[in-house]
Amino acid sequence: GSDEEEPAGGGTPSAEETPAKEAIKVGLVTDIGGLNDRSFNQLANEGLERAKSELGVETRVLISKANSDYVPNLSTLAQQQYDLVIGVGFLMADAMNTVAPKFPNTKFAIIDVDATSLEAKPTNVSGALFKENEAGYLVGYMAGLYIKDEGGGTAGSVGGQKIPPVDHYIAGYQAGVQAANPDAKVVNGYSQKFDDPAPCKELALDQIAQGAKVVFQVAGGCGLGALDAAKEKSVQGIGVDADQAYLGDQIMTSALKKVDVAVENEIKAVQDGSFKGGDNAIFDVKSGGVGIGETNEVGAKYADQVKEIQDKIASGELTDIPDTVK
Amino acid sequence: MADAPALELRGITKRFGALVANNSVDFELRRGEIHALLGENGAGKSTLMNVLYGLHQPDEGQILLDGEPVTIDSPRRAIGLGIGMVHQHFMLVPVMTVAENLVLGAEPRSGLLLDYKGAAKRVRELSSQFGLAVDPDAKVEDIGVGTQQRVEILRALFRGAKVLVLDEPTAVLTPQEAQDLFVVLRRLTEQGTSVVFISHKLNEVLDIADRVTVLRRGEKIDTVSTEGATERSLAGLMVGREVLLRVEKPEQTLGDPLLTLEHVSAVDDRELPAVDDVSLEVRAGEIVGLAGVDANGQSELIEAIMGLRTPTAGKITAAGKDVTRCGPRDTLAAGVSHIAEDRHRRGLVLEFDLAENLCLREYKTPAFSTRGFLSPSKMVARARKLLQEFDVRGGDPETRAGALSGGNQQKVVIARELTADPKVIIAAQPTRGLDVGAIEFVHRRLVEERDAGKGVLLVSLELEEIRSLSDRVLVIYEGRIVAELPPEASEEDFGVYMTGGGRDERAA
Amino acid sequence: MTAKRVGWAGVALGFLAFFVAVPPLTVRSPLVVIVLAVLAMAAGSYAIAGGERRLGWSAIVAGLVGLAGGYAATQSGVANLDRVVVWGALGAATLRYATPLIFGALGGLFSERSGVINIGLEGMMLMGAFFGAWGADLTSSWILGLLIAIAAGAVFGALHALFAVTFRADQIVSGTALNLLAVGITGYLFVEVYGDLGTPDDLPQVPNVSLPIDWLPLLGDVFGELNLLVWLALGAVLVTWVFMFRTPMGLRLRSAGENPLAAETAGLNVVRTRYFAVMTSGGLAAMGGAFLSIGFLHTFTQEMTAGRGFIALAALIFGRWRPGLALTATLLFGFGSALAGRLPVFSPSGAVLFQALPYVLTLIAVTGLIGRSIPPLALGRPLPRS
Amino acid sequence: MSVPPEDELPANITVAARMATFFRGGGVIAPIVTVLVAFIAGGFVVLLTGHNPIETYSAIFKGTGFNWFFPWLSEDDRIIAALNLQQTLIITTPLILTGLAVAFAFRCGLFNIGGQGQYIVGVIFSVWVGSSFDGLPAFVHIVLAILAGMLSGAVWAGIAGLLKALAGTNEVITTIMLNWIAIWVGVWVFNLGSPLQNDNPAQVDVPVSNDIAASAKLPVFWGDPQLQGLHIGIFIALAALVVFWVLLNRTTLGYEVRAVGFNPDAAEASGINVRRNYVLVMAICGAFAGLGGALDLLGWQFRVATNDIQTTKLAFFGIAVALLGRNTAIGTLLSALLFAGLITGTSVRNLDPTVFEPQLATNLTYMIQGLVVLLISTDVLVVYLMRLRRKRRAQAVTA
Ligand SMILES: Nc1ncnc2c1ncn2[C@@H]1O[C@H](COP(=O)(O)OP(=O)(O)OP(=O)(O)O)[C@@H](O)[C@H]1O
Ligand SMILES: Nc1ncnc2c1ncn2[C@@H]1O[C@H](COP(=O)(O)OP(=O)(O)OP(=O)(O)O)[C@@H](O)[C@H]1O
Ligand SMILES: [Mg+2]
Ligand SMILES: [Mg+2]
Repeated sequence: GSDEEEPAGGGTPSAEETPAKEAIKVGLVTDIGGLNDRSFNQLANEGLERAKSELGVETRVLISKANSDYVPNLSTLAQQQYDLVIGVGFLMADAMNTVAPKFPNTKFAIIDVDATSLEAKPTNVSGALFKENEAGYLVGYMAGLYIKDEGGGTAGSVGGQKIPPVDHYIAGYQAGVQAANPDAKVVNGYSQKFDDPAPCKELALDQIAQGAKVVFQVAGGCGLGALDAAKEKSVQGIGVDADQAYLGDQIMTSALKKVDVAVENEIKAVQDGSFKGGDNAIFDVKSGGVGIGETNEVGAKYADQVKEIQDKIASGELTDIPDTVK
Repeated sequence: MADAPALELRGITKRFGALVANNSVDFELRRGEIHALLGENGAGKSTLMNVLYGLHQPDEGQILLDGEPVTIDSPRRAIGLGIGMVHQHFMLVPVMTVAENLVLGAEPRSGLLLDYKGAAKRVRELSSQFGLAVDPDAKVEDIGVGTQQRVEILRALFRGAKVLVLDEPTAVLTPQEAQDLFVVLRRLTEQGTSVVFISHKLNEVLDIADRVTVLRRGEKIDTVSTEGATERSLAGLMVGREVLLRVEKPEQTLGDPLLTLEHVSAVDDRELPAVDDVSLEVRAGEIVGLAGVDANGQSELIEAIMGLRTPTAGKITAAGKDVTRCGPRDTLAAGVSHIAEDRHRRGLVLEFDLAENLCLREYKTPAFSTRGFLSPSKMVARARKLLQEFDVRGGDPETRAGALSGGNQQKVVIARELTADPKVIIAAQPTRGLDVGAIEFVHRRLVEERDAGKGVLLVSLELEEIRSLSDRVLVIYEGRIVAELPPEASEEDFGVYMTGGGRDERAA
Repeated sequence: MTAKRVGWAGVALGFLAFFVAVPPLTVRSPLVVIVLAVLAMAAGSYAIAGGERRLGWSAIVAGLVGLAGGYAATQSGVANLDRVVVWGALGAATLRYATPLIFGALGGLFSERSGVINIGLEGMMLMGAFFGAWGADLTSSWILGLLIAIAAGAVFGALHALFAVTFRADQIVSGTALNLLAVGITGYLFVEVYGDLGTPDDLPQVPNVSLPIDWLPLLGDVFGELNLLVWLALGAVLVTWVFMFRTPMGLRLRSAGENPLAAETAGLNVVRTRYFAVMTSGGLAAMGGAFLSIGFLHTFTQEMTAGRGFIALAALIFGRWRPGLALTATLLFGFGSALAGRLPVFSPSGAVLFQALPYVLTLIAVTGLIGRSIPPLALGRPLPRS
Repeated sequence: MSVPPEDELPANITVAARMATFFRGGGVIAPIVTVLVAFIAGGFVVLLTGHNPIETYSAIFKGTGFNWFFPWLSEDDRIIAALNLQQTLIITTPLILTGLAVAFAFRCGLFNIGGQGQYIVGVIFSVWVGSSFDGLPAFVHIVLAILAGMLSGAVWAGIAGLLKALAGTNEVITTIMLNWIAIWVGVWVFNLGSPLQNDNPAQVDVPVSNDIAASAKLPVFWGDPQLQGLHIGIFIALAALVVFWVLLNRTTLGYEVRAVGFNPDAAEASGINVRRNYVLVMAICGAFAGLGGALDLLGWQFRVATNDIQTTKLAFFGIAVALLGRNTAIGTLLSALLFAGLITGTSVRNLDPTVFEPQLATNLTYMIQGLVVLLISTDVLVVYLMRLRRKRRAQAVTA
């Protein structure tokens, strides 16, 4: 399908329906989590799908099976004259650094990477950074309040691997718990895996046995095990990235990272010509790029208090939320 | 119908690819008869019987049992029809007990479980009924081949065999054991069982069989009565020419000792004593026979000499070199050759071609390799020469060893071991399972080596072979040398020592 | 005093050296540990001198391991020790880790005892995991889900048998193929059926069995609340042993694996026996997979068996193709995994390294205690043609 | 167990019989026929899932880049084909080497499941050497880094050989365990704060190794060096095939290896040191796999992240590659090409989503690979069917 040109004459029905928007081609390259990671790859794809139906862009998704797929995937899309190529995941930085300078006429966006930190300083790459620690802080605050009402206890978190996006969440979460309830203890563990739910469940069971009343999962597919442990032991679970309320009543809330919004924003920017390379878009509580998801009955009790904190963060009143785990 | 033969095979043809193993063979077995099937290696005896037992499907022909035509498409069917077979290569499960092997396929049950007690009891009953002594609880891998064979026969009888096929049953038995077997067979025939008896040993055939059918290259040559037949006449029928049944041996000229064992002891794989304080000497120009019933430490003794098993005590000297603690490589290098008792296990790499097999000892020498690189052309050239010299038939240097018949495989082993120009030759069962022509060849070569001043240690279960080849004979029993006898000593004398009878006498 | 007894005593002393230093005993003096470990090694040396070489070396290694572990324990904080060494929780976690492996190893045992190498255990497990979840979801019944999982495993087993037995294919290759196929089939169906959201949260679950034994000191924690499938796995070990070594069918199955030609000449149908064995193998392995999806984790994710089939195979070989020993091997492995999950308390930076613990333990144990394990004689060999 | 079972010739020489001789003798036609059958079976699966098999297959074939050899290709298509072919050949390289690691062991009667671990260890050490010693002359640096990969792989596999030789430990268990140990050690050494984590200040939070130095990168002779062009590693892999063949068939070592593989008892009795062979053979296997890791790293990956180590499956395909290639040199080459082609051809990048949905394509790949391997496991399948026919005929005659 390399010989596809722009629709001739603009007379096609879809072009008529969205006359204002330019029918650009957008490609998305996932990281090795794949499209069904129930996490940011999936969210990115949702953003893309939305752009396809709402903005009338032509899309293509390339799934990476290994880190070594990044370079060919990115460059294939660039070679096929996609207007915007989006990479998902902080491990794609090296590949982006290699590919983007080779295709100066293509626009690139990369999720979770600081575009200014790329060695080659490409001017056609826009980074999308998320303040996961703010989202973590919000859910942590809710957890802390809940634990206080329960008469004290522990707040647990289960990470996949010790990498920045994971630690941002956990650091914020722990700070949030302690802000709401200085007496609460925090425990944290890493499963070292993102795919196998069993070790996450074991970790969570362990934390619950040590008195954890809330378990926050930051481990993608593995983390489902942690939430299942919460369900089994009737404690509260907190989802991550996407809104995981659908997993059941035990989900007190979710820490959201709106990768879909980021993707959509980048597409819009390219369409209306406001795309700016060599710079980052920051997604935080203030911009609505991160936040807190649906709450269950238990969580609803604290929704107002959490909202207050959310507003404080948005207004800049509350800063200094840590983003590294001790 | 009453006088129909127990079994009749009509026009059986069995092809293996292009090879016709049985060509329209007729065979008739009367009720209560012992009928011998005779033929050279590869004549098609086993094939014919495997057809009868349902292991092979005939391409043409018909099988009649008691005059009724039957189709036998599996051993199951054969067993159901009252046919039992004791195979040339035993069909037992080594890790299981005698009782388990015996009842396999028709197990006594108690509820859902296997009735082990009942099985053992049944074995004992059968065992005493037919006078075939076995221990139901012994593991098959722990018992000697003679006992294994008894298990096989008992199994066939247990399954109610009316027709019993024995494929080379005596190849692994001592003369005494063979005689015991014959007693059993005679008793069985009296009870109405009919027996097919395959053997290469003409004297046995004359002894036990009522009639003999001779096969040659897949064709039936004749069926004759044993009355009036002689070894010579049968051999002639088999081979189609006159054969020499005795070995001609010139006077010996003795030289220095070439192989000396001093108080050697060794244990077997289960760490039980197998060789017990053995001392012996083989001198240049003599063949020393080691006679004994199977599993009396012969294998372990050979392994100890060859460096395949470390002796627990004693000293072994070969060709003037102390090889007690040497591995096989150094032992071979000292000038020892080894014709292994089981050519498939130790003698040959069946998947290697003949050229490769022929230089198993010498592939590292400059004749076949330089600086670690082989020279296939040299290997092939030498192989071609050896195959001719040793009259190996049915293959060229590029033929897989596994594709040769057993006799020719043995010739390959002998060719390799003798051309290494050894000083000492350990010949273990060098003619096991070979036909008369091949035996003749092997015997001649061994005597030639002796005459050329080599020392030969001949280990064999065939007393006849030991007596006709050896210059003096040692008898081994339970790991000890219990007697030294001249080859002319009577068969009875040997028998006494081989079965442990002489020990007390000697001690006294 | 035979060398053998001393050797075993040495092994025990080695373990004791570690055991005294952790809760509940929590001896704080390194000297005790050192004395015990040295005794273990001395006993080992004695055993070696007495001819029990393997056992002696095992005792020495046990002494060294005990010394290292025990000494480390005396040097670490009591609070940390109390968090890591909770025997009840460790025991329960060990059983949970071991359960899929037990099913897998028993499955392998059936197949391999009949002479068919089953390297496709991983695939059969994965099939069980998916079809268990899907079946339970469709029928809204965990019982039917479990049965469907078993059926899926058996079908996969039949496929293996078709190629390995009937077509006389190389059994390792066909097993490898099954593993690939299983990843493809389950992944494909998973995406088709469950798409983005994954299995529903109301997936029927195999229930836990609650025993009123809370008051029992250690056993209460370990056995008080276990999934039904854990019990089934333990029961399956016993049933497998009885079947294999006490029933006519087991005798026949083993004879097919030791000497198929002998079995055939004894009037058995080796082909049918092997089909039965390999299909049973698939069914059992699938139960292991179903434990993961509807017993323990209540969800299915792609490739969720994550190499457990291979570990099960290793446990089978480790266990010398015997049910009881294989169980021991899976428990050892499960214990290593359970412990590995807790050790990061001591050293967060070594957290990843601890993950290697179960594999290292297995390697040491299999080399030291087991050594040569002799497979069924005809393993991997098709029935000779007639 | 690697030796294909014997089969006999029909008495009357028919066309089928001639084919059977071919199968037994050269063994070239059987795999080809079987691959075809496998693809047809895979086609049914594609059809079953509601897609057009012909379109799917032609898309996959295009994706392999093998159409680059077609003279009638347009210039544009040729550029794309070239890129695809480069990717296919890049993947062929480690597949050949990990395949050889399995094949060589098989020829000595050992089953080496440990290619994965040996590959990973090779990666670790070559990335370490490749990223240290900056400033060495390129040739020296490359040779050093490659040797580091080979040696470390050899040592790693040698452990399994040594345990087998000394304690008789089954190599299947030890290699499986060593795989996992290699994985976790590998994840650990590049993890945050661990010894070999990169020292790039911009990447302090990233669990990835240092980039290898420019002087250690293998020259790229086709395509863009930065965009994963084809590096000279493929020639090293081809050379390894030759080495494998020569080693096995033309050296005394190979002679010993084959003797031990076919019949260890006979080998021992004729003076071959069986235990030494086990160690040596495993070490050589490890060197092959380690070389695979080194070439991947120095040729195109240049760095390794912890999740690479956890997810890499390439080395695992080595088992299938070797067995499919019947543990011979030429067979390994052909099956490595086949697998590499399948991997790139079915990668989402090459499979148009209108032909096949990306989420499903990955899984379809596994299915097709599984079917190919399954059907190839029995290249006597054709012979089997033939025998069936003959048997029926024979029955018809006797009836
Ligand atoms: N399974 C087989 N496949 C191919 N050819 C076979 C097979 N079995 C036997 N043959 C061929 O049939 C011929 C007859 O073999 P058979 O085993 O019947 O000989 P035999 O008379 O029993 O010889 P021996 O006295 O050595 O036992 C052999 O020469 C061999 O070439
Ligand atoms: N699987 C097979 N394929 C082809 N030929 C075979 C096969 N098995 C046996 N043969 C043939 O059978 C013959 C030898 O078979 P067998 O093993 O019965 O030896 P044998 O005839 O008993 O020899 P001996 O009695 O001398 O030991 C050889 O000629 C060989 O070509
Ligand atoms: Mg025969
Ligand atoms: Mg024979």
